[in-house]
Amino acid sequence: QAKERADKDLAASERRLAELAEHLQSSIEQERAAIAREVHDDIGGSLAAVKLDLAWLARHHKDAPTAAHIGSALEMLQHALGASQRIMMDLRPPILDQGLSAAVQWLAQSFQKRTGISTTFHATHEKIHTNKAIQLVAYRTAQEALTNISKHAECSAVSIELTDGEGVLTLEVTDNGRGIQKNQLDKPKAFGLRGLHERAKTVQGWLDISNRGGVGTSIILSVPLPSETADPANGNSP
Amino acid sequence: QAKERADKDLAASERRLAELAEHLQSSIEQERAAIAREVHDDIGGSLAAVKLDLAWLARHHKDAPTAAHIGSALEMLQHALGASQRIMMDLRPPILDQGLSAAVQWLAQSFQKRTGISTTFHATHEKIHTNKAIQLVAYRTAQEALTNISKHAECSAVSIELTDGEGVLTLEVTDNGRGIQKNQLDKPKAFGLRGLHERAKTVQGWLDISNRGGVGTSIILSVPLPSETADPANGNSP
Amino acid sequence: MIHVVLCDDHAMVRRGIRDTLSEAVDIQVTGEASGYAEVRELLRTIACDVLVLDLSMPGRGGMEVLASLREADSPIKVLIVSMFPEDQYAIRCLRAGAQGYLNKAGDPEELVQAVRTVMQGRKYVTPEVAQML
Ligand SMILES: Nc1ncnc2c1ncn2[C@@H]1O[C@H](COP(=O)(O)OP(=O)(O)OP(=O)(O)O)[C@@H](O)[C@H]1O
Ligand SMILES: Nc1ncnc2c1ncn2[C@@H]1O[C@H](COP(=O)(O)OP(=O)(O)OP(=O)(O)O)[C@@H](O)[C@H]1O
Ligand SMILES: [K+]
Ligand SMILES: [Mg+2]
Ligand SMILES: [Mg+2]
Ligand SMILES: [Mg+2]
Repeated sequence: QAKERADKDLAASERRLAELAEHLQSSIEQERAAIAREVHDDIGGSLAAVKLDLAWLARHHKDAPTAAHIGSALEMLQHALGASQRIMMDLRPPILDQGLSAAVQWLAQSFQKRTGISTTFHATHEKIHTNKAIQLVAYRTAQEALTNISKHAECSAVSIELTDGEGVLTLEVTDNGRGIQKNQLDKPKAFGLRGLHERAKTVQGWLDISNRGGVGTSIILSVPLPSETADPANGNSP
Repeated sequence: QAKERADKDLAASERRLAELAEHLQSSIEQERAAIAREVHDDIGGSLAAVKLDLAWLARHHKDAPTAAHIGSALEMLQHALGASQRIMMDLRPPILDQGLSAAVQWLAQSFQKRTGISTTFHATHEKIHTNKAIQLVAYRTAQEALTNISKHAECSAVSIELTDGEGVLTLEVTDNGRGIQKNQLDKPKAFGLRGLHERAKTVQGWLDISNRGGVGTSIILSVPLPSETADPANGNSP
Repeated sequence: MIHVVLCDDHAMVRRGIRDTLSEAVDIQVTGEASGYAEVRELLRTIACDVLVLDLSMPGRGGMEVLASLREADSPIKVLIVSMFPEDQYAIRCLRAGAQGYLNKAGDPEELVQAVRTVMQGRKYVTPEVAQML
């Protein structure tokens, strides 16, 4: 009986921890989105305006000392503008507003450009109807899968597929590298794939990791799609 | 035997989740610190330099249209600087650079000002030797405890104690309100105290919640302090 | 004379762009709007050859303004001026019927040239984007 109680306690503790992990994942994303918005609206917009004023000053004052001060102000301003854009990008790439296909396609393109690994992207539809929460989970899954590929896979080709057949969104990221061994998934300091499992649960989805017969790896996210009219509050977006 | 295996699996799953929750807590703080640093160094620093150049321009050009353009540039620059400071403040309260006592005292004062609830603060030493990680955990604990008090306690007085006797840092936040019932700690949508438990673990500490015989609540964080010379890399700070 | 309307939710950015364009002898800024509804209203009554359009605005954004113009077969040329990175947005905007794309972090002097270029019916993008096309 003591044993039964211990089991029950353990199960309850597991459930609470899973809830906490989910909560932390989604509160990070909320915080990121809020900061990205502030950086865009309050910093980026203001700096763009400062730049227009400095350009005006540069057109109207050409004497050497004035030009030098305007020049150095413009240089520092450019540095700040670059940093604002980089911070926004890292927090939440604006392409997400254009929908999941657009965002994942952009990820694929920039991954190929950065790593030189041939990366193809294919989606069943240009617009896949999801909601914001599912979109972000899928985007972060693709992002972590690509990061893992560049860190671990030693591969020459990657393909990303996005489909929405039979009411289920599927994102599949496949490489032709050295494959994942089962014991690697249990490394104590590896949190990427563990985090993705928990993230998938936040939208009632699940993650499969398949070692394709020793050649390459597939990371597959599946999420049941909300029926198109079910969730207007969540802002169904293309 | 199947039973035993199931137990083992459950225990392993619980351990993995606990590690993930801890990892998420500390990676949130790392990400916050990194963003704050970027905003500070790359945006704040550059804008300060731009401001100096604009001030030079203002001193040397007084004709009306030029003055107007410099004026509006300065105004927008100030707006961007204000936004950067706000963002940094939300990410990592700069008061923490003054040490834990100063930071918690500041929390207590602003809490009293905001809520009108009489709030006392007492520390055994003005400077308590901790490290940055412990500092942040203690600060976030005090912050969440005060937030809970304003949301739930319905109390008239709060006291905060910070002690470092016998190699253990103790932070105790006590109110004289309606007290916590045990079942309230299991609410499905409440993550504040659960998060604090996991946070405490990230620095080998623990959290106690005591219902003081029906009157009021105490939230007690205990963290073993690193011996003063043990951890120079972590930057022991006052 | 090229008639230009500005649409951006940030008033100081509008002011700066107006300032810049007004110095060109062949350009006249005929109006300003801060968002979707306002610009739709304004374009009903005011002369406009080129619309300088921001993407990120509260409520319906620049992409939606662009779509509504193209849906109505409007002859107005659209020059997007946005904080969003070009490699994410420039090509999408051109496909959706814009004639040009400038980054707000770019050189303000390009504004005048971009307005003239799109007025002539040509595309205006940075060399990097032109290469992607
Ligand atoms: N595409 C892949 N090809 C080969 N091995 C992989 C691939 N993806 C992951 N792995 C293996 O699986 C392990 C776990 O991945 P996971 O993303 O959880 O952790 P990590 O990338 O090592 O660290 P983190 O994501 O926490 O920074 C990796 O350490 C690696 O050994
Ligand atoms: N000082 C307090 N006095 C009385 N009740 C409290 C106090 N602190 C917490 N509680 C009770 O404990 C519950 C759990 O607190 P917890 O901080 O975990 O969640 P929350 O504040 O409800 O939500 P969250 O922190 O996730 O925004 C609260 O909902 C409240 O009922
Ligand atoms: K003019
Ligand atoms: Mg990883
Ligand atoms: Mg709380
Ligand atoms: Mg805008």
